[in-house]
Amino acid sequence: MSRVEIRENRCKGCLLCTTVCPEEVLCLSDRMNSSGYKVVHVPESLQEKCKGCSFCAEICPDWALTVFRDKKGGQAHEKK
Amino acid sequence: MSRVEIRENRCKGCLLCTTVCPEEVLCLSDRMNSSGYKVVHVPESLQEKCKGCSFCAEICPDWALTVFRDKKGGQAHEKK
Amino acid sequence: MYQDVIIAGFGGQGVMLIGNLLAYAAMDQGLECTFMPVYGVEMRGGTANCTVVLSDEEIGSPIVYSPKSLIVMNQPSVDKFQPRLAIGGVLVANTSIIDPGILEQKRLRTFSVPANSIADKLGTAKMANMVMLGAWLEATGCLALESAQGALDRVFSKQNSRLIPLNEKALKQGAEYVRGV
Amino acid sequence: MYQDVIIAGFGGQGVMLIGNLLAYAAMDQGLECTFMPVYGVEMRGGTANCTVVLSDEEIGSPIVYSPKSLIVMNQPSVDKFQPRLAIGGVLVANTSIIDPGILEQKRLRTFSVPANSIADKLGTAKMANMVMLGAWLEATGCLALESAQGALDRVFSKQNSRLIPLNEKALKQGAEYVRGV
Amino acid sequence: MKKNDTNLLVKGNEAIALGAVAAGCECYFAYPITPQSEIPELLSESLVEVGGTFVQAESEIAAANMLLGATACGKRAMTSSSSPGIALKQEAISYMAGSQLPGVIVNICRGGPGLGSIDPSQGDYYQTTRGGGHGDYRTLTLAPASCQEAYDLTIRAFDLAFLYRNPVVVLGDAILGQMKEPIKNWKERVVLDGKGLDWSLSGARNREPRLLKSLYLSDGALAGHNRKLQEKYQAMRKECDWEEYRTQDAELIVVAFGSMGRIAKSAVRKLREKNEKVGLFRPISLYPFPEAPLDRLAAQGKGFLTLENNAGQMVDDVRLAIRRHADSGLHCVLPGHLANPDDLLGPIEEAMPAKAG
Amino acid sequence: MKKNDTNLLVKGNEAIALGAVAAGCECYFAYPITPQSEIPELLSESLVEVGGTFVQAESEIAAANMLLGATACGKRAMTSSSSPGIALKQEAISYMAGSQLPGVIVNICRGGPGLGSIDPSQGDYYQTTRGGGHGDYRTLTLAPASCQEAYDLTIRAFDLAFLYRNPVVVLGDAILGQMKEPIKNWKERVVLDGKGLDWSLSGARNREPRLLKSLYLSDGALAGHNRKLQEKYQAMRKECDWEEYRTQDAELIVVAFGSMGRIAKSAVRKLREKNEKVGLFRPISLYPFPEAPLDRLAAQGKGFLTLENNAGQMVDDVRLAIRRHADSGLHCVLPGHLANPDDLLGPIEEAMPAKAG
Amino acid sequence: MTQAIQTEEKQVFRLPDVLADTATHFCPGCHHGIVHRLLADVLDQLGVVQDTICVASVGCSVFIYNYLLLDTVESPHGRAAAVATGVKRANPENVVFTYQGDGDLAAIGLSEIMYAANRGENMTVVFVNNTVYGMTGGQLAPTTMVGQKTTTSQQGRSFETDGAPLKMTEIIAGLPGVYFSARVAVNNVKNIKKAGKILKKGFANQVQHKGFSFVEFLAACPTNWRMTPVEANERVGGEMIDYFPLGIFKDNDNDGL
Amino acid sequence: MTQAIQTEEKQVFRLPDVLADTATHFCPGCHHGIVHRLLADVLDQLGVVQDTICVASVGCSVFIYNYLLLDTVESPHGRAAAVATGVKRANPENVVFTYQGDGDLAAIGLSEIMYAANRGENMTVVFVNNTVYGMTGGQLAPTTMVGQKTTTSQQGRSFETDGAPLKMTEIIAGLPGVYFSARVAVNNVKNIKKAGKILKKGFANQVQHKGFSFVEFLAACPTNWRMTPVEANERVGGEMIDYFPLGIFKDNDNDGL
Ligand SMILES: Cc1ncc(C[n+]2csc(CCOP(=O)(O)OP(=O)(O)O)c2C)c(N)n1
Ligand SMILES: Cc1ncc(C[n+]2csc(CCOP(=O)(O)OP(=O)(O)O)c2C)c(N)n1
Ligand code: SF4
Ligand code: SF4
Ligand code: SF4
Ligand code: SF4
Ligand code: SF4
Ligand code: SF4
Ligand SMILES: [Mg+2]
Ligand SMILES: [Mg+2]
Repeated sequence: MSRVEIRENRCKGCLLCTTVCPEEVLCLSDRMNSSGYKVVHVPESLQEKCKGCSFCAEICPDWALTVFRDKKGGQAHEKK
Repeated sequence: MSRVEIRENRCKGCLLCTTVCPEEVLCLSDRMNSSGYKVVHVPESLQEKCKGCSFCAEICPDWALTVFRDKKGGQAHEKK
Repeated sequence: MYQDVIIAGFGGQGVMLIGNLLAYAAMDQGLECTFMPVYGVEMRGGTANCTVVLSDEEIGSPIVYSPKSLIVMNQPSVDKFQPRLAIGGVLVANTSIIDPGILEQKRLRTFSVPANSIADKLGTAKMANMVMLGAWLEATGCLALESAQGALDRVFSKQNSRLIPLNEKALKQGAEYVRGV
Repeated sequence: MYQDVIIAGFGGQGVMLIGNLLAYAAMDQGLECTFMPVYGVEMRGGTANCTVVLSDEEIGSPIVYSPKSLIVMNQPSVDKFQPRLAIGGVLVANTSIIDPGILEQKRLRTFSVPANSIADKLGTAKMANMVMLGAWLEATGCLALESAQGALDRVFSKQNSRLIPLNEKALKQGAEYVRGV
Repeated sequence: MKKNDTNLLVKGNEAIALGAVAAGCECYFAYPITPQSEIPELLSESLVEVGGTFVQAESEIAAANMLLGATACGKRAMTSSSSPGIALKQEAISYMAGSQLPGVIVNICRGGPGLGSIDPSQGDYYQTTRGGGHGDYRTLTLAPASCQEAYDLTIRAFDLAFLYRNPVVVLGDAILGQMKEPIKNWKERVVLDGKGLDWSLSGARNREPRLLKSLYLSDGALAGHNRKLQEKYQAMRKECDWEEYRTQDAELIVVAFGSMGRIAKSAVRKLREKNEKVGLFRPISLYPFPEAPLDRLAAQGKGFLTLENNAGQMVDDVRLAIRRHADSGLHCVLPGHLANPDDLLGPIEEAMPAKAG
Repeated sequence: MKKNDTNLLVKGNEAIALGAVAAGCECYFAYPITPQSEIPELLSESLVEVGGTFVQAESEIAAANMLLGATACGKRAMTSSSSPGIALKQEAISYMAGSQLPGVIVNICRGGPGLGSIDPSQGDYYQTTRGGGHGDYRTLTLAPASCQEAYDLTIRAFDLAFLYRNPVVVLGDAILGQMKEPIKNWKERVVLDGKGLDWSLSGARNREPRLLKSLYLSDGALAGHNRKLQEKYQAMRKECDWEEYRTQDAELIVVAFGSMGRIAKSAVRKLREKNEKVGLFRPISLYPFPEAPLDRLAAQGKGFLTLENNAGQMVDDVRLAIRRHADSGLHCVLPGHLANPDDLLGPIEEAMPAKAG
Repeated sequence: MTQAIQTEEKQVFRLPDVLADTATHFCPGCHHGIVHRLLADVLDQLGVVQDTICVASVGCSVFIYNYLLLDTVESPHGRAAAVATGVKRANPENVVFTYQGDGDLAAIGLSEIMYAANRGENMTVVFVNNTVYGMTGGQLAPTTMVGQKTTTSQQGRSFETDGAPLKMTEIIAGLPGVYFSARVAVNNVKNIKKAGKILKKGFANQVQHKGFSFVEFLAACPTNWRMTPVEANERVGGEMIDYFPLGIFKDNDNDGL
Repeated sequence: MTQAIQTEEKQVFRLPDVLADTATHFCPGCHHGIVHRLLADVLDQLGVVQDTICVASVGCSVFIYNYLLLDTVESPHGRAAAVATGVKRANPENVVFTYQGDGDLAAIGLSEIMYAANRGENMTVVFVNNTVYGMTGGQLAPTTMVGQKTTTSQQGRSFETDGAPLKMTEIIAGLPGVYFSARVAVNNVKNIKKAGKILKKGFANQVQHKGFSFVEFLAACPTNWRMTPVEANERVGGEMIDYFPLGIFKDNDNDGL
């Protein structure tokens, strides 16, 4: 199982990550961060689906995402 | 018969005219003009040979030359 | 008559809009006025504030260090501007966002206005700024509410003119809230 | 000791060269000196002149309006500079080119030097400038002829050093011509 | 007149753009820079609407040289920028001065040196009044302190430029550029009669060719040209403009221009309430600098304090103007700190002759 | 030392180039312009011979910015030009001042404004001493009057630039640039020890990254930076340099700098021969301007006459310096007319206190 | 124990140390942030972080030194290529790059970039083309598309009066002194990966003393395009790439990557 | 009578009136003089002398107004194309041309010429490329040939440090806004006649409101090349044409003349 970690205080809610996630795991939350931006999150129901492909992190203009993968995680997309 | 008129006070003796004259009619004289330049001339012996083609005048950087042609002058090169 | 106010908040809170509106309202009443915007350094998400001066005489400085009144829409603005308010100055604070505990009550004439809640009830939180301005008009009494309402058409473009009635209402509710306090 | 000279002529007459040579000669004698070239506006064919000042004290102005002496190589230079010469000043004129009739003989110490003819006899008209400088050295007596001859290697490049003996001769003949007058 | 009957609430930048339109500006050349971008933004539309020309140039240098070209044709033309951009225009301004071309240049000054900041600043006073370019030339310089003045002085800038065939600078700062005030847009766009343009280029049809240049190579020619220019600068002295506020009985005269002038005015008011005998002298034309009226005040024995939003530049002109009778103190608000009246009270009080003496 | 034992007869321009080589100049960036072209022509060879870098830039602006880049690396670097070219460099000079970069800039001033002429001129005095660019910055300015001084002051310019981390201008004119005089090329090329460069860029290897900038956006930051710069300019005052000639018993002090200074010296000599009690004060550093010694002379009750080869610029500084005790007359030789001692005699005699008073 | 091994995590995406741990000043969805990260990554991969000097320019990227922890010098607007020439000639052993917007590089700085390129300065140029002057509020840029509305072209850019948007990568590629010139985009993952490789090449060339490398990034400026970040991102992939084709326009290695 | 008719002369070469009857300041054999005369001829032929505004530049041609009797404005060095933009936008009905050297146009003025061309300003540019800064005494120019010695490249231009000579006609031809771009020479009669035709076309385009026309003249500077006029003239026909090929590089009429 893989997962994406969102640094909420960095996220500006631009949603670019949502355009590249092959599993459509990310979406806008209702939460606002300290700078007043609505931030993205991974709804609990979708957390299983993350493949750890890092696409979201690659496109994030605010370096808000880091991605972790199970050492024996499935056939996820390779990073680079 | 054609002839070329040289305004000696304009000539700077660059000799460019001599490089284009098909009849090699022009050459450097011994005369110096008021600015201290040796000027070109047409030696008497060659005056007959001028065809009035105006090549010399076209290339003269100092606008020192004008060319005249007999109204019924021979098969001279046409100007332009 | 002389009045000045610093209006401060986050970038998107409509601080400049009510500053402009106030200046228009004053101008339409034949007053002299200046509107001086100061933007935060950052492009977005920074703080924004503006200073509006109203007077029946020619105005000197459009910049005021110790204003007679203050409209604050977020916490950092309280920290920055509250200490500068002159004694007895009017402080109108959006307590939907600001912790009322940090507001000085004794030195100042402080008005806590839950502007977001009031605006929410009108159906759109976006009008918290108008609620605040309405409250300020009532608190200072320096211009009639109607003058601000009447100037709304100068700050809204034609396409947005349908929003004017709601904004009128928000202004009014701000004023009423203060009157009720 | 103080001496100054304006050297003037057509562009190609080697006016700058003798100015330089004179400055070198002075420097080598341990004198202070300045060499100030002034080029005509036009690129070529214009007049050129330079001012050389020699002194055993620190030199103030390198520019002189009324010089103590003058070397003129062409007619326009006489017209321009002769009137400026101080009374009793030394005028050395190239009368191969200049009409001697226009030279002031009374007010000035005038030396008519047919420099081109003298140089021609040496085999090259190009050395008229050296003849003129030699004449001036003799006329003013402010520097020994040898000092100028000795400085020739500083103004000629290695490739042209074969020309030095002839130039020495030209300097000498200029001096001799003046002595003979 | 429809323009007359209502006030507009506009930024100083917009007032300048409106003033340019009213003055009959025909060509405007711009390169973006904060804090003056409203000028090109507004003129890109409104100048074109009235048949004028707007070109966004590739650089400030290009913009200044387009201005040079357009004024050579006798057109009312303008460029605007802010400090670093104005520095880049200096060579062209020197050429315009040398060629006697009537360009209008607006500088909405910002904090320097270098990239500095976009804060208000009066740091370009020297550059503007002494010619930051090369050679002996001067640009008439007008320094508005309000949006209405920004509008009015922009119109005046065009008139003066053509009257003297000389570049004119309108010098403001970020306060003036960004603040909004009511203005009366009182002037219909001027209709130009094409008179007095017998120096301008249009093709030499049935007349001698005309030449606009600053090169004077022949002996003494440049000196003669410079003499003519200097005489013109002398003639400009009559365009001196200034405001005096409660100077009559004042013991101390505060001298400040532009935004700083109006901030100082508030401080003077506050001090007058405390019965301090202080007045304000606000130069409106910075070049020519209003020396004579200052000298007159100095002769009356008053004290002087120059207030500037820079490290002290105009103070030179103040001291020179009053040097026969008095000297001036200096208080600087360095660029990067926003001046306000309260900060000025202390320095002014300290300078009051009673205390200072 | 082979260089010591003979004099060289060189143009002022060449002396500057030799001085730069002796000072250890590592990079030089040029764009051709009369009357300073001998500097790039000489350095294109001799700087490369000693392992330095020569780049002929595409423009003066590029040259100035290459200078900015090279000095950011802590290199001794220089650019040179003449008036219009220097006008174009003003923005970059303002950046160097703001970023505290020690560039050396040579201006062999020519007649202006505009294209003007290639005649000698002192018309860039204002531009140089007050910063023709934007914002409050100052460049140390040295004004040699002889070829030897051109050589020596060029060396000094590099030292001062690094001492204060500030741009330094060497200001000459066409007389200085084109005249030849004997000089002693006395200094072997300096060997730099790389010390005191803990601000310069070389890649952040095993240390914190370094940043060279002039942008200060956060509240009050630019004001703080400007305060620091102003303090530095105050500290520079101790670099004041000047020459006095027969001032002690003089009743009239003639003030003139650069070539005009030495032309004035000849005039003073001639007048001394006529027993006129006149002396010369020649500022060598134009910024900082030698105010204190002038003030001292003024306090002694002497009269003053400023002589300039422009329309009157330095006279402002003279008058400011002596304003507590005296005032200065002004005689200008306008650019385009070659100054000579004889032309100065009359004006000086007229200004003699006996006659003037 | 087995279980523990099964859940042991590996961080598969990490930010290089040269990238500062700080929030940016960029607007939401601004591509500058992506380009910054790619740059950090490339310098890290090549192991040249400690050798690098960054030549900053004036534009929305003016604070690059806050994000990339490198020795940095700030240039006057448009002059980065000249400043970098001075830096590189002074310190040939350093890796030197400029980071410039389209207003900076292609308008006021056109001459400087053309000349640095033509001289074949051994440096890398990172050119971020977002078709507007971002920092000053969205005026017409040299790369603004025909018809595009900006604050100074409110009727849209006109080919007749403003000319065609400049294709800098092609122009630069046309100069003999240039070693490498390419255009990339960061609007989707494929393009980002490609951009990373090309950028790396642009720096590797310099490390190998090969000469001048130029990499143009097509970038979104949602704020001044008055679009949402997602719309702006889509515009890059559509309209922009159509006019500004991606690819390598010059590569003296001639290996097409 | 018959005899009189036989000897009656016709002047077959005459100088147009717009050319001043004065000696020039040019050096012997300088091609500026030839280009000046061609220009005079073309303006005369097109009958636009009285409509024309000349935008002079700084270089050996700085005194063009002494020779071509036209309304003239002087530009700062390099800025002629910007000045001409101002002139043409102010007075669209005038025929406007710039006359610029290679230092002026291709070095300090590169940005201005590129932008005027790209905007497609309806003007004519006469560009005289003599591979040196003539007026200032023969320094390295943007067009100096590799190996050519100048006063600031005493070992000859180096491709490595100075880059390749710029081919302006080709660069200008590459910009979409340009209508016409061609290179000519005046080193012999054939080339002079061709140059005259092309220059005429460059002006006719403007009269017909077609847009930006650029004509580069290869020119000799005997003085700074340290050659005799005849040698310099030969260099143009040899070395120079080899590197800077003659021809029309862009012609939106597409009729190849
Ligand atoms: C000499 C000068 N002119 C103008 C400016 C104002 N200015 C700052 S950034 C900028 C342009 C920014 O556009 P771009 O280079 O495209 O960068 P972006 O912000 O779009 O990334 C301008 C014109 C300046 N700082 N200096
Ligand atoms: C700003 C500025 N920089 C430099 C100069 C000096 N300058 C005068 S003409 C010239 C270049 C001339 O070369 P080019 O344009 O090729 O014309 P040419 O003389 O060869 O015909 C230069 C650099 C100047 N006048 N102004
Ligand atoms: S790592 Fe891949 S699958 Fe997981 S959230 Fe990011 S883009 Fe989606
Ligand atoms: S891309 Fe980054 S900043 Fe944008 S929404 Fe996703 S996590 Fe937030
Ligand atoms: S081309 Fe003209 S200037 Fe040259 S030699 Fe012939 S006539 Fe004389
Ligand atoms: S007209 Fe022709 S033939 Fe006669 S001299 Fe001239 S070139 Fe020779
Ligand atoms: S204005 Fe545009 S380029 Fe600048 S930070 Fe915002 S989105 Fe990015
Ligand atoms: S220097 Fe060269 S370009 Fe200039 S006039 Fe002489 S030959 Fe012609
Ligand atoms: Mg951009
Ligand atoms: Mg040339």
